Amino acid sequence: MEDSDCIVIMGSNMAENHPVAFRWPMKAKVQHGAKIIHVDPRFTRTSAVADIYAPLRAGSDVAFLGGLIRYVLESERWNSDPFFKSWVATYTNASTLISEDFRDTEDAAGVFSGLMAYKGGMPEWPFNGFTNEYDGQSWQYARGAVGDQGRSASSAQSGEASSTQSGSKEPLKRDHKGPPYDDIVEHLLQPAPDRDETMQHERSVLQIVKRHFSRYTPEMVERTTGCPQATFLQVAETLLANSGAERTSSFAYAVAWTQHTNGVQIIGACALLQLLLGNAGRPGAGVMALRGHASIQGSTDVPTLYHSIHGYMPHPSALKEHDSLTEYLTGETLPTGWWANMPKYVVSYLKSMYGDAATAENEFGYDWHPKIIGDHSHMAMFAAMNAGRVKGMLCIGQNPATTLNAKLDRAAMRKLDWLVVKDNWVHETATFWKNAPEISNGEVSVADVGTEVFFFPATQVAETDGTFTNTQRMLQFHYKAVDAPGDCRSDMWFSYELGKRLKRLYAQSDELRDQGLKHLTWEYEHEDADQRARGEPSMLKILKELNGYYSDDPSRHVGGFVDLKDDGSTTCASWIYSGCYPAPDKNLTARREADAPGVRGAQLNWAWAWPANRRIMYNRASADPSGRPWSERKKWVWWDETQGRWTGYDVPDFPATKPPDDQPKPGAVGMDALPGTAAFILKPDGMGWLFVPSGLVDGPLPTHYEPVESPVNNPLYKQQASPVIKYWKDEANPLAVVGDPQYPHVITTYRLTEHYLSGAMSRWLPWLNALMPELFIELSPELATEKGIANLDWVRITTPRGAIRAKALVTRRMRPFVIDGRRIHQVGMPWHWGYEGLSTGAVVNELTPLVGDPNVSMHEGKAFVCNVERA
Amino acid sequence: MSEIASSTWFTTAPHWGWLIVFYYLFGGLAAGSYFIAALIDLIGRREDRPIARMGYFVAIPCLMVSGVLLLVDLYRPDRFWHLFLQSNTMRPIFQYWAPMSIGSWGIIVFSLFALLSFLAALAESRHLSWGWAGHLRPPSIVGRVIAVLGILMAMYVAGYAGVLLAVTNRPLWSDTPLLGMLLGVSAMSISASLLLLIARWRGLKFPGVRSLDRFDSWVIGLTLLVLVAVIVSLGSVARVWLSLWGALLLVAVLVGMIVPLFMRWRSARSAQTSALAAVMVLIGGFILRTVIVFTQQGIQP
Amino acid sequence: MAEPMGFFTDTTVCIGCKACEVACKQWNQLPSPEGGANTMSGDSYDNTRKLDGINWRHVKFVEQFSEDRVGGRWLLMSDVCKHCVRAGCLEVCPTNAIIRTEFDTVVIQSDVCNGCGACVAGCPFGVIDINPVSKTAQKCTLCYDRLQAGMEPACSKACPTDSIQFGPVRELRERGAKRVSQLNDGGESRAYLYGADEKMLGGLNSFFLLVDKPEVYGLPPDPKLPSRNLVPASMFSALGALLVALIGVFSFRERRSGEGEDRP
Amino acid sequence: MNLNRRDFLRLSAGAGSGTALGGLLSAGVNLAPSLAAAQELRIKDAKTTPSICPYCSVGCATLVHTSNGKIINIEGDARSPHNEGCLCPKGAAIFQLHVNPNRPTQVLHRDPGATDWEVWDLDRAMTRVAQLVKQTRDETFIEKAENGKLVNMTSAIFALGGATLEIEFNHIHQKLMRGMGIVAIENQARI
Repeated sequence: MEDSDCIVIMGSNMAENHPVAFRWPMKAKVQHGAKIIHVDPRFTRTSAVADIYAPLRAGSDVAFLGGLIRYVLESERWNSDPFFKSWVATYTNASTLISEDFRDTEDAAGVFSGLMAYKGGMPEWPFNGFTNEYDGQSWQYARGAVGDQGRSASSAQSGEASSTQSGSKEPLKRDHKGPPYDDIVEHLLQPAPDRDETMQHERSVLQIVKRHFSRYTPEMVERTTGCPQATFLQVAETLLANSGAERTSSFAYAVAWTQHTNGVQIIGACALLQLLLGNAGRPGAGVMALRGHASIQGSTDVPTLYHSIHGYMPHPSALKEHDSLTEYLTGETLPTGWWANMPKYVVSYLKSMYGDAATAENEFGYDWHPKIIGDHSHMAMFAAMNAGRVKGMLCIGQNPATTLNAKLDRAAMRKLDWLVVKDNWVHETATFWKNAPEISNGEVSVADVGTEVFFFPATQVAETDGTFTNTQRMLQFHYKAVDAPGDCRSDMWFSYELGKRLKRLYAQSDELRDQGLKHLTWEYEHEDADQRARGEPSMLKILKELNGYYSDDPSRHVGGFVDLKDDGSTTCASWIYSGCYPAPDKNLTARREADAPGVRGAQLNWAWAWPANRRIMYNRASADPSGRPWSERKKWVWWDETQGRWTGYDVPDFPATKPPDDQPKPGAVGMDALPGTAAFILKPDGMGWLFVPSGLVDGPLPTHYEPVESPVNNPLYKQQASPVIKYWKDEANPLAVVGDPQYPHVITTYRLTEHYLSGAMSRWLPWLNALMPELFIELSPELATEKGIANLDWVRITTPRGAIRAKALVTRRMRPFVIDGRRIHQVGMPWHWGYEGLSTGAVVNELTPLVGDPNVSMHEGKAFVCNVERA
Repeated sequence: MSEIASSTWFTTAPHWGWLIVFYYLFGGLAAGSYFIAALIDLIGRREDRPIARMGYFVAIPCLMVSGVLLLVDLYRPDRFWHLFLQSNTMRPIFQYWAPMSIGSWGIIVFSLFALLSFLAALAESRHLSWGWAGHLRPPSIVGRVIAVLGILMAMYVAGYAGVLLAVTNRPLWSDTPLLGMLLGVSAMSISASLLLLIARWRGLKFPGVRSLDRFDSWVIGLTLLVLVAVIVSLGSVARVWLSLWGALLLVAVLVGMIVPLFMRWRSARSAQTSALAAVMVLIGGFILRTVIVFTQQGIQP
Repeated sequence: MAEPMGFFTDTTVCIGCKACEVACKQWNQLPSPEGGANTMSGDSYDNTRKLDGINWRHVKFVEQFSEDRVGGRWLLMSDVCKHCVRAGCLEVCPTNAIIRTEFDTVVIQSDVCNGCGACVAGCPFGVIDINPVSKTAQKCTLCYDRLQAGMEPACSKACPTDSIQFGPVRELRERGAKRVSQLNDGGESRAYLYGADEKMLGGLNSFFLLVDKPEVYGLPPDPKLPSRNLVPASMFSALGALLVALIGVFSFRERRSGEGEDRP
Repeated sequence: MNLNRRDFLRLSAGAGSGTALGGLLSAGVNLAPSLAAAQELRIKDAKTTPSICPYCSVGCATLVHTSNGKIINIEGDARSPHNEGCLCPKGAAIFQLHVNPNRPTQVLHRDPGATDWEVWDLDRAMTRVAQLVKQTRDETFIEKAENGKLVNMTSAIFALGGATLEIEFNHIHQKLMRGMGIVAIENQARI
């Protein structure tokens, strides 16, 4: 970001929530005059230092981004500067043709072709939350024969939507069961999609995109978002002026984009815009996701998430043709692009699970691996728990008593037989049976809560070794400085200890269902005798399993994912982490060598980033199609003719010796099937997708839908909200109807610099708590006057889910919006409080509904409706 | 804050409160009583010597009380000696530019003279059998020297207190150089009133009692003049008294100055009136000190 | 004496994160009010309220928005001891607890201070107050201990956006002037340095870049030394004493004997 | 703004000489002598351990200073290209995550229906948790779905958490859960 010329922060309050990351935009601003643009419902500390602040109503992001896309596509500069044409034609799918059957929202009153009632799912699991779904068949590329283009690299699909099955190929009839799997990959090859290099064909992606966004005019942006046209145009002009061969712009977003029922589409709109502007794979470009937790990237890479196994590979699912490893690989492998290597990664993963018991004969233990049977995400699980279908919960470093319709969550937890909480603080979840509001006010009696509850005290960061993966995919090792007090143990200790005990309990079992656990490799004894005596596992042994090693000689670590094989000779849990620990004495994640000051570089000797220590992904795009840097100023990775290889400041994210003019070989698979210009190597066509033919369940192009709860009708389309959202119907989860006069105001929730999440890591710390000691609601003086509320008055906030109290902070930083001719008030509340800690306050998430994005089951906490009155 | 009268608005109020109000009261009484006593000793009538003696007797307990108040007002009373000795080198400290430093020394030196005069007074009233002690008062040469120096120190102690307030950056205090003058002059007036009250209470009929009355009236007049000068010198800062403190100041002026002057003017020779007026002057003096100390406290950035 | 060291606080890049406040408390092991169970001030995001004995850094939040919100600003500023070249606190300290160090900074030695409060009232900026734990007057030391060890002060090290910069004052002033002209060239004509020259108390070793009048930030437009009043106030006190003495002589001198008979 | 009271002073008698002495005072710059008082650096003999901030995802590097097995200071690591020694207020407060009287250090257990916690021994608690996990797993395990598909899973145990925790935890935890057939594994990434 330090290299950016313009940084658009949208869907994020970067200065408040990532102050240290914000160092770099500020450096860019002070040192080379980069423009910072903040687009946000509230005037925040980020807005305070931005060059342009554009206000918008919470939940109208796609309308704003759609407006920017239209502005760019219609602008003279974009249509005349050769950079954009060259970039878009070479690196994006702009010239690819889409199926004749595709119907856009323009033609179908706000929905795409293929909408139908939900019919997926299994009777065992009625908690998928879907009402409708799309059959994405008509969104595919047009090619000789219609077929599946496969998934995107970071596929969010978990299989509940039945449409994801469409287009999968007939399983290959194979004469052998095990490896090699090359035959499967070759079998999956399809004819190349149809293209029109002039990008003028009416079914070409560029023309479809142009038509799709034609209604997102500046007037419409103002009507929908409430952002004044002049401000919007200022943003658009600044962004365009700072994109091109010489200049790059970047976007930063956070949960204010993801916590929407169309969160994935908001991000998609941004990606589309950045691809149009050539802001990808280049220094100072891109879309930066600012994630909230120390290792949230790590917990996605190493998925403590139900829908995927290591390295973004889909979890085997009973909803797909995954009955055998062969079928799984047939369904999930992409024949072209990097993902053609998937069989190697899956087999190495299974070897990491079951060790020597995983053989070619038993498909590496594939049958032992569980399959998901539906949506087992956070909200679905709480819906199931509330229905009495979940008996036990292991809650480690999380505080669900304060999240997402918290009252429903706590009611669900009262139905558990047992709950294990492992945390650093006795937080709201640990005492949900004791101190929750419904217990304090007598609604529920403590004696009636039949849950057996455990609290295990945890270590703090300096009391254990371990690795965090930051938001830039960087693995950083940290060391233990002191022993933890009392019975505090690391979280690794807990899992390791529990595993050891369970393996003992099942040691005598011969049942098929227990074979996976019996064969699970589970040897992480610490090297140090003291730590071994405490029962702490060895972090290095765990890291080694993530990195990978040779199955026949575990002391030999693999050097990276290129070493992985599909025959079981390599064991590697996480292909993307492969290379982080390439030799027993080389833990690259522990490196702390910075580049010399003043030297341009990518800090390659500081820790280790996946994949293969690359700092900018898809960085082939930082060079033009012929391999030369787009400009001296934005030089990063380029083709060195004399050496015959890619070189530069970073590790090239491309086959090192594949020349820029390389052409795909007929019938080839993997990277050989792509040309030397295919910068987006994880995509099967090697291109950045403006139009997303597969991988998304709610449409191939971003479309403005209103949040599920909104005070206004969708100004853009007849369709009010996304037709395929997830909603868990429950009497404790009611929704307000559009324009409900009982709940006239938009409410958004957010975090403060001074606190962390539910406050579990901040409300016990005097230094932090004193800085923001009480829960408050921010509201404009206009609304305060209307309601007779003075600063610091107690205010009662109600939504269909509940009512809470908070102190008023009346400020002109909040403003009323005029939406579609109506004045709409908006209020905001930080959600850091609960009933434990040095300062207590209402649980703001008692207000939020359980509704979710259909792709990723992400909830909508950033825009819903409420009423406020003086308490 | 719409408009700021002075840069002093941006400073922090020290913790000086009631202890300091009482210190100003007792310190003022000590200094004033000594001043009057020594003056009578030096230039007054011989028959007024008992009044002077009374002054010396009043000065010492008042001085002791004020010393204790100052000590207790320190957050670290155990380190009061740091005012006189550099704690890490044990060298004496005398910072002529720091009122707190010179004030502390001033009180010590004044205490010495007050003590000597006190001993002399004791000796004269035969409470003390040290014969030499009687020579510590005029008309002996030593006594005259002590009285002259003691008067200077008393004037110093009465005046420095206000200088201490001026040599800060607080609103009001440091916005006029006249508070030292005001407090000093007022100290003489309340002391005269206290001595008057005691004299009236004990039914003394020396000519000096009338002189005290007259002295007090003149000094009250002077105090009023100085107060007007204070308000004028404050300029726009004076608006701090557009408040309850201002009302209280008015009470102090009425009760402690205007009404007593008026009463003395109307019935100059009535002992009761004189005593009542003296009580009112003391009350007024106390209120004045309260107003001066507390007005600035509510003003914070 | 080493070269004078100080802070340059560029308020235009401050994001109001308060890292400086916490980093300062961490290094100096300062407590929080009420053990952290503070109350909301209702004044924007400022709950620290002021600099005092346990808050040696204080981030101020000034909301400037008109009714129509056009051109609204939220001014953020991390306030701290100014380490004045001519320091009011140092002048009035009676115990020599306050010293000027080899870095030209002003430090209160907690083991010498007896909590008299003179410096609290004497500071032109309201920086100092009594720390209820040590019961002595305390304020920013510009991390004197770290400076002697060649380390940067805790707050400027922590500051994520380099709003707080530490260094030799001479160099910081150059940097500050450059930043002002950069801002002026960029259209921010209101930018100026507060306290960077000798005119203000001989120069503030900790100076600021502001974009509005000082009083908007809670800074005195015209800070002065407490000693400015020493001579005049002393003179007037002496004058008062002289006048009272004259009245005394006039009232008590011997020749007036006989006039003083009380009526019965 | 600036007051006219100065004019008043100029008119007054003592002001002339006062200015002279005042000028002397102010020209004297500082009346107290400069001193260098040797300071004790409290981390002088401390051991330094590199660490990482556990709050947000920026991954700021920190240095932990310990002395006699106690943490005495935690500050940013200036070598890090992410934070160059900077920290946000939360990062600057990591010390209080560790050294904090509010911190629990014992295992707590609550029986169904009980009104309060009971302190339990670590081993006893782990034994009980392992038993409960096994019992619930055995009671709710689905080997084959109704449609005959082999699924080998249970959805009656929910494993929640991980985004603020080390990847080593995420790995062995999800491995153990998947090894047992527990598929409902989630963390904060989705909320």
